[in-house]
Amino acid sequence: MTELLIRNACVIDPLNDICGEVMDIAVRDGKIVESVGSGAEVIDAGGNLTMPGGIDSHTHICGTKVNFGRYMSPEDMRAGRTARQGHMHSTSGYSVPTTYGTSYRYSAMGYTTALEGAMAPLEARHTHEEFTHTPLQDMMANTLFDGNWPIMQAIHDGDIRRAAAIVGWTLSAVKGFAIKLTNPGGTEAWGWGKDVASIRDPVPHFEVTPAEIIRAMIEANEMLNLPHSVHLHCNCLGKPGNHQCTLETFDLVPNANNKRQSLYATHVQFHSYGGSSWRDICSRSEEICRAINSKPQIVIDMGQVMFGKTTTMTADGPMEFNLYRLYHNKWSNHDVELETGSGIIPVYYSRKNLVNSIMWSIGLELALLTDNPWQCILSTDNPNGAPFVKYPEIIALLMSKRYRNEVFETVHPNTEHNVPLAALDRELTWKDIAIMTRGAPAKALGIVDLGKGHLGEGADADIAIYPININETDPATSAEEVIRAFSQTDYTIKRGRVVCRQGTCMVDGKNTTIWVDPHISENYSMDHDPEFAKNFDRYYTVRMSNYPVQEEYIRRNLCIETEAQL
Amino acid sequence: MKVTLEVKPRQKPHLPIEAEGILPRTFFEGADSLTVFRGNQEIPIGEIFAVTIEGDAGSVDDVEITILGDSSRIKRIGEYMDGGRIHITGDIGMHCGNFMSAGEIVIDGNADAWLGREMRGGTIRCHGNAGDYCAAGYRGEKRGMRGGTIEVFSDAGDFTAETLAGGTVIIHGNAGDLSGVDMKEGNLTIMGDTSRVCANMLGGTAYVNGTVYDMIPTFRKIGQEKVNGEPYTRFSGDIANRGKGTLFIRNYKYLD
Amino acid sequence: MKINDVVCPFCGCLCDDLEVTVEDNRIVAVDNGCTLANAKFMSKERLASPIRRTGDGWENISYEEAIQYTVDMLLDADRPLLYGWSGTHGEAQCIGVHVCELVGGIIDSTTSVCHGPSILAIQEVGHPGCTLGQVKNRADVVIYWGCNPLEAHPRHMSRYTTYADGYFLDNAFRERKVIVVDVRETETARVADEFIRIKAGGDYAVLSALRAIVRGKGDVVPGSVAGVSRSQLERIVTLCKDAKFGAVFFGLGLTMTRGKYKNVRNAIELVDELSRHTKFTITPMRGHWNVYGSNEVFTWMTGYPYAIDFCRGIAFYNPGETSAIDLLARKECDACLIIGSDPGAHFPRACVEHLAEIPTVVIDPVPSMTTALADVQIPVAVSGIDADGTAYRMDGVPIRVRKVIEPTLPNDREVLKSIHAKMKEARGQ
Amino acid sequence: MKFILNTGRTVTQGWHVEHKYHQGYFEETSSCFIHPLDLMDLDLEDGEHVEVVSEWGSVVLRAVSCEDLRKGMIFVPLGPFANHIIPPRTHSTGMPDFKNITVELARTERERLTQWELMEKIGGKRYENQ
Repeated sequence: MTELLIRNACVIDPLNDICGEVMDIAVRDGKIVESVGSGAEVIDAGGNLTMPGGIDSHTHICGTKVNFGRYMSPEDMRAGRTARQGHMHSTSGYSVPTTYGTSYRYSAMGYTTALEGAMAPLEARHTHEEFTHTPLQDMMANTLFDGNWPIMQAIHDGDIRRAAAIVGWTLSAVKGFAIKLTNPGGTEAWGWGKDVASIRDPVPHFEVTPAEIIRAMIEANEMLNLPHSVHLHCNCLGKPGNHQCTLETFDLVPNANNKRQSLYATHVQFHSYGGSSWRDICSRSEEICRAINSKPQIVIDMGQVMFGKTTTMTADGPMEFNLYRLYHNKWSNHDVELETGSGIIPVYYSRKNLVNSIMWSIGLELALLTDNPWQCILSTDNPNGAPFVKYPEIIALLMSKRYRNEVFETVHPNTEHNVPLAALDRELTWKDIAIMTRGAPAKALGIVDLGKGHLGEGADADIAIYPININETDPATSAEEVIRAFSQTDYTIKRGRVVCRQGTCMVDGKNTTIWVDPHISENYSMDHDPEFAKNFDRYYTVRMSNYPVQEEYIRRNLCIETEAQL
Repeated sequence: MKVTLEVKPRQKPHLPIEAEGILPRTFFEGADSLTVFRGNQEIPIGEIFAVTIEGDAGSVDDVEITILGDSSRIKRIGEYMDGGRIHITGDIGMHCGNFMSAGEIVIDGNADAWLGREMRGGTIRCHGNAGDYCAAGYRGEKRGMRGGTIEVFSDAGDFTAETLAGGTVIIHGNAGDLSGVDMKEGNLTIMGDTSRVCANMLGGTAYVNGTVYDMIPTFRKIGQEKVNGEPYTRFSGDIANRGKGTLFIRNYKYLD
Repeated sequence: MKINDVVCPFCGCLCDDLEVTVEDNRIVAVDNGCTLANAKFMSKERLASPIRRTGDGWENISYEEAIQYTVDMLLDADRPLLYGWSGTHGEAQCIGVHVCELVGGIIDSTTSVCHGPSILAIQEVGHPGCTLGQVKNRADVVIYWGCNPLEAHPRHMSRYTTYADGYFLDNAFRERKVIVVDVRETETARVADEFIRIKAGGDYAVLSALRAIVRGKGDVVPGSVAGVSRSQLERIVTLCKDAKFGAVFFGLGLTMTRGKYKNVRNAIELVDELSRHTKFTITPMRGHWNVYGSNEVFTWMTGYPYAIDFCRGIAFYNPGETSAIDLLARKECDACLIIGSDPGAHFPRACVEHLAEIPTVVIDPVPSMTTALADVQIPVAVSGIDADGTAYRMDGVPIRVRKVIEPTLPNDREVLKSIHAKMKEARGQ
Repeated sequence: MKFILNTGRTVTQGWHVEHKYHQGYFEETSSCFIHPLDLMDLDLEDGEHVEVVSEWGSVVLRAVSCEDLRKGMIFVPLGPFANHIIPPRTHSTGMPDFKNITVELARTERERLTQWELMEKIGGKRYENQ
């Protein structure tokens, strides 16, 4: 039995409605408890800001395409190298660090849980291998279903239950966490070098539309009783005028679940553009947020862009090819048979560039215009909008109008004619930030019951203590203080152990992989479906028996078993 | 300030020494605790060199470092050099003058590969031969050398001035295969022969006074032109890469 | 006992449909595999015990002695090289990286003598690729450039291209055009629909010419490029542009000839150019079984795919300087641990000479040419036969290989784990 | 006579990756595939011995007639014989010139060394299989 007592913690724990109360937190064997004995190890938080460990509900840090981003970028790798020291392995990389680099930097910022944004089922083993080497965060994997042949066939045949059964089988097989749709239909079209132009544009050969795929997957998601909702990267990412597509997509979403949203729309910044070309592109954040404000069934994350160098990577193959034609930089693409695609290119977001400046504004606008912070999660779609190490700067921008203005002064001068940002006076509160980085992602992912995202009794003792006193600091006027504090915790505690102390990781660590296993009746089990098996072995290049991810890959894991209505 | 570094004999003479600390600024600011790496051992500079320092310096430009003895396995001399002078009396190892932005390096002997990699400014003169990747870039980086001058008085190896993005490179002897490959900006002059010059070039200008063997077939021939009174054939390309570079070549042969 | 869907441990195709018959913990038959697979599964030449070179011969030693020798060798060295890795599974490669990081050595895989140049090219221009199933199901044009699958990847054509029917091609053999580019008229060239024979060393020029023609600038191209007529090049471009899905596979004919990675870069940029017209992909024909896995593992662990120098604590990467051939030829390393490869057979003599001079330990199931150069060899179980673990196919698909028989020897990860543990102990950690 | 040497994999060489003691490995990797007309020019019969000399050394191989090759080009399967004469120069790319090397060929009466003799010549020691 190990016990820990954190004294004098100024706690913000939105899920338990605690906001700035100075209190003690007791921990026993990795869980938060009512009280501990006198022998407990004591940490004095000194009245500093203490929150549940941060949760990133959309980040690209593990798996085939992330690793390809590293593989193709030695120039990025040399930008952030550290030597082996104590418990810390050597690290390399800035926008796509090595797994250890990612894990240590997240931990230094107080993050203890992360969702990998996109995992191709066929290559799931790779993602899980990298999870093993991301030791200081608990991990989950969004599983890609945007171009899945048997699912599109089932949808085409009007058999949503079969589509749900295939999703369920796949999630169990690859130890995935949630349904991810990346440019649904578009990735299959990209198999022919094409894309879909709107949510009503049918996928070549399969003759289903993105709208049909989205709706079917939302329905399937609820049939399977999955903890998270469908996690959607809308069609038409990054295209001027795409806000129409986004709004139409939002209109498809029923209010299908009373515990959480029915659709999680990711990196919405990239989907909120007006105009008809790069010349007249403008922000449509107001319309997007109006829709969000009227639809509690939708939760978004920002996909904030920050200026500087980064690497874009997404399953959205055609979008990356468009970016390549724009920048003429190196371009990688990796289509995955029967399932999905992906693309990678390095980019530089420049404040001298009008389009980049507009993108920067839109992300902030989404957070400021969404009334309910539970509906808008802080993200950069790491590393697409910026590497996650920029989160502290984003927090400062959201909390301080003055700081925003200062930065706004430095961006392209025409930006103000194309975005509403300058007119927005809202300054987010400490609580808002706690919601956007802890409570909301936990709730949206459906992992509150697992003890994530809060500090109530029984919760996992994942705790971040930041070196800042919120009663003495006015964030509106102290952006630098805020950035410094959120860049490095005094203590990051994971499962009741101090894993990171002022930037230095103290333990080797071991992550937990969280995955779902929907229980499906025999009638709908793909293991006993001759048609499914026949087509599998005929069209995949891996035998069906070699496809499922074995137990060896998820050494410490937490399986969420659900009862499917199938 | 005159700094003399005389290379001492080593037990394993082939193991490289990495000595990026050896540059005028270090000695200007005081090099008492300067270390170098011998393989994975970090050791004081005195274990590798007999160090003599004479006089003072008012600025980094007053510092002249002279390296005596066999320095052919000593790497990264003058990395990030920003002023002053380094005189190498023998051969020098890889990566001499990486990222150099000002000052002068003179090499009496041969230089190993990556001489002046990603150089920004200043001058490097090599009186012997230069190895591969003279005046080139780093793996995966789009732009290589961006400024300054590198002059090699004998031959240079393969991939000379690869991804050149600025500055001037002059090779008085022959240059190896694929010199100027993926060049973007800047000037490359080869007084002798080379092969497949400026393949895939995007921009910049190159002169070859000798013969180009296996000339890349996707340059557009513009015509005959005189440069300093001498007849050259002028090309534009590389068309395969939408390039707008200019080549002036005395003689050339295709691999047909 | 018959075991189905067994994964082959030989080449980068990682065929996973083999049927292995086992009797009394011995493999007695292998079905569905190619001749290379059969040779691997049926091999009976394993070492039974660690061996150490004596003055005039060899003696058997215990695992403990062999491991201690390795630990001492690595800890004594100023610049040890840890080379090989392609013959082993990912889990062992991970420990290898930890070992290398701890001793401050250099870790490199057989990549540097096969597709290292392809990686250098990808680092310059990226890689438009796909999994092999995309090719099988869709490709109506397949180009094999500088590779000879019938010899090096015997089932590649039957599983993924020429003879593999796919979803959108009912009769691949008839509906799919196969183009082979080579300097030799190989067996593969003979089954192709179109063979382009180029002069040795002419790949780069031919690729540039093709790119110009794809761009509609064929007028600059001379009548003949490296032995190929412009009219043939134009015909090829038309074929490619008319394809619905084109797939290029390339091999050592590009990576080993002069220009090396610039050849590959040119091929990738040709595919980029064709992608503006239709769907095109390109895939390196990775040879040695899990060589691609070594690149994947090294990348997520260190940031770089091969040739990583940890001598100074931080990772430094510069193939040509930190790659095995260069280190050995220049005598820049002073000890060597070799695992899962045979540089004695596959490296130029000058490199092998240096291996013979410095302390060298080999971890490998069978005696090889490298054995002759080693001080100690530690036999291990074979990944995919009596050891399980992860391997990555040439297109990046990770597959778990299983044990088909019970091991009598420790496997690579077990041996490396004890080396690592002993080293940490010696370093007081 | 000058030739261009290419080295590469073959099925037979691949078959012997774990059978390096077999006679078959020796036979395959010490073969020099050559165009029949070149054989005539060299005054060689199929199966006779030929000395191949590069700037880096020389090795005796067995000539094998092969029409896949163009005249002026020889092919030697990947292995210790080819590598005996391959230059270790990589042009600072990490990859030696395993292909496209200029060599001289001449008929010889000398015997081939075995792969083990090649290793022992440079300080190695053959492991005697029990």
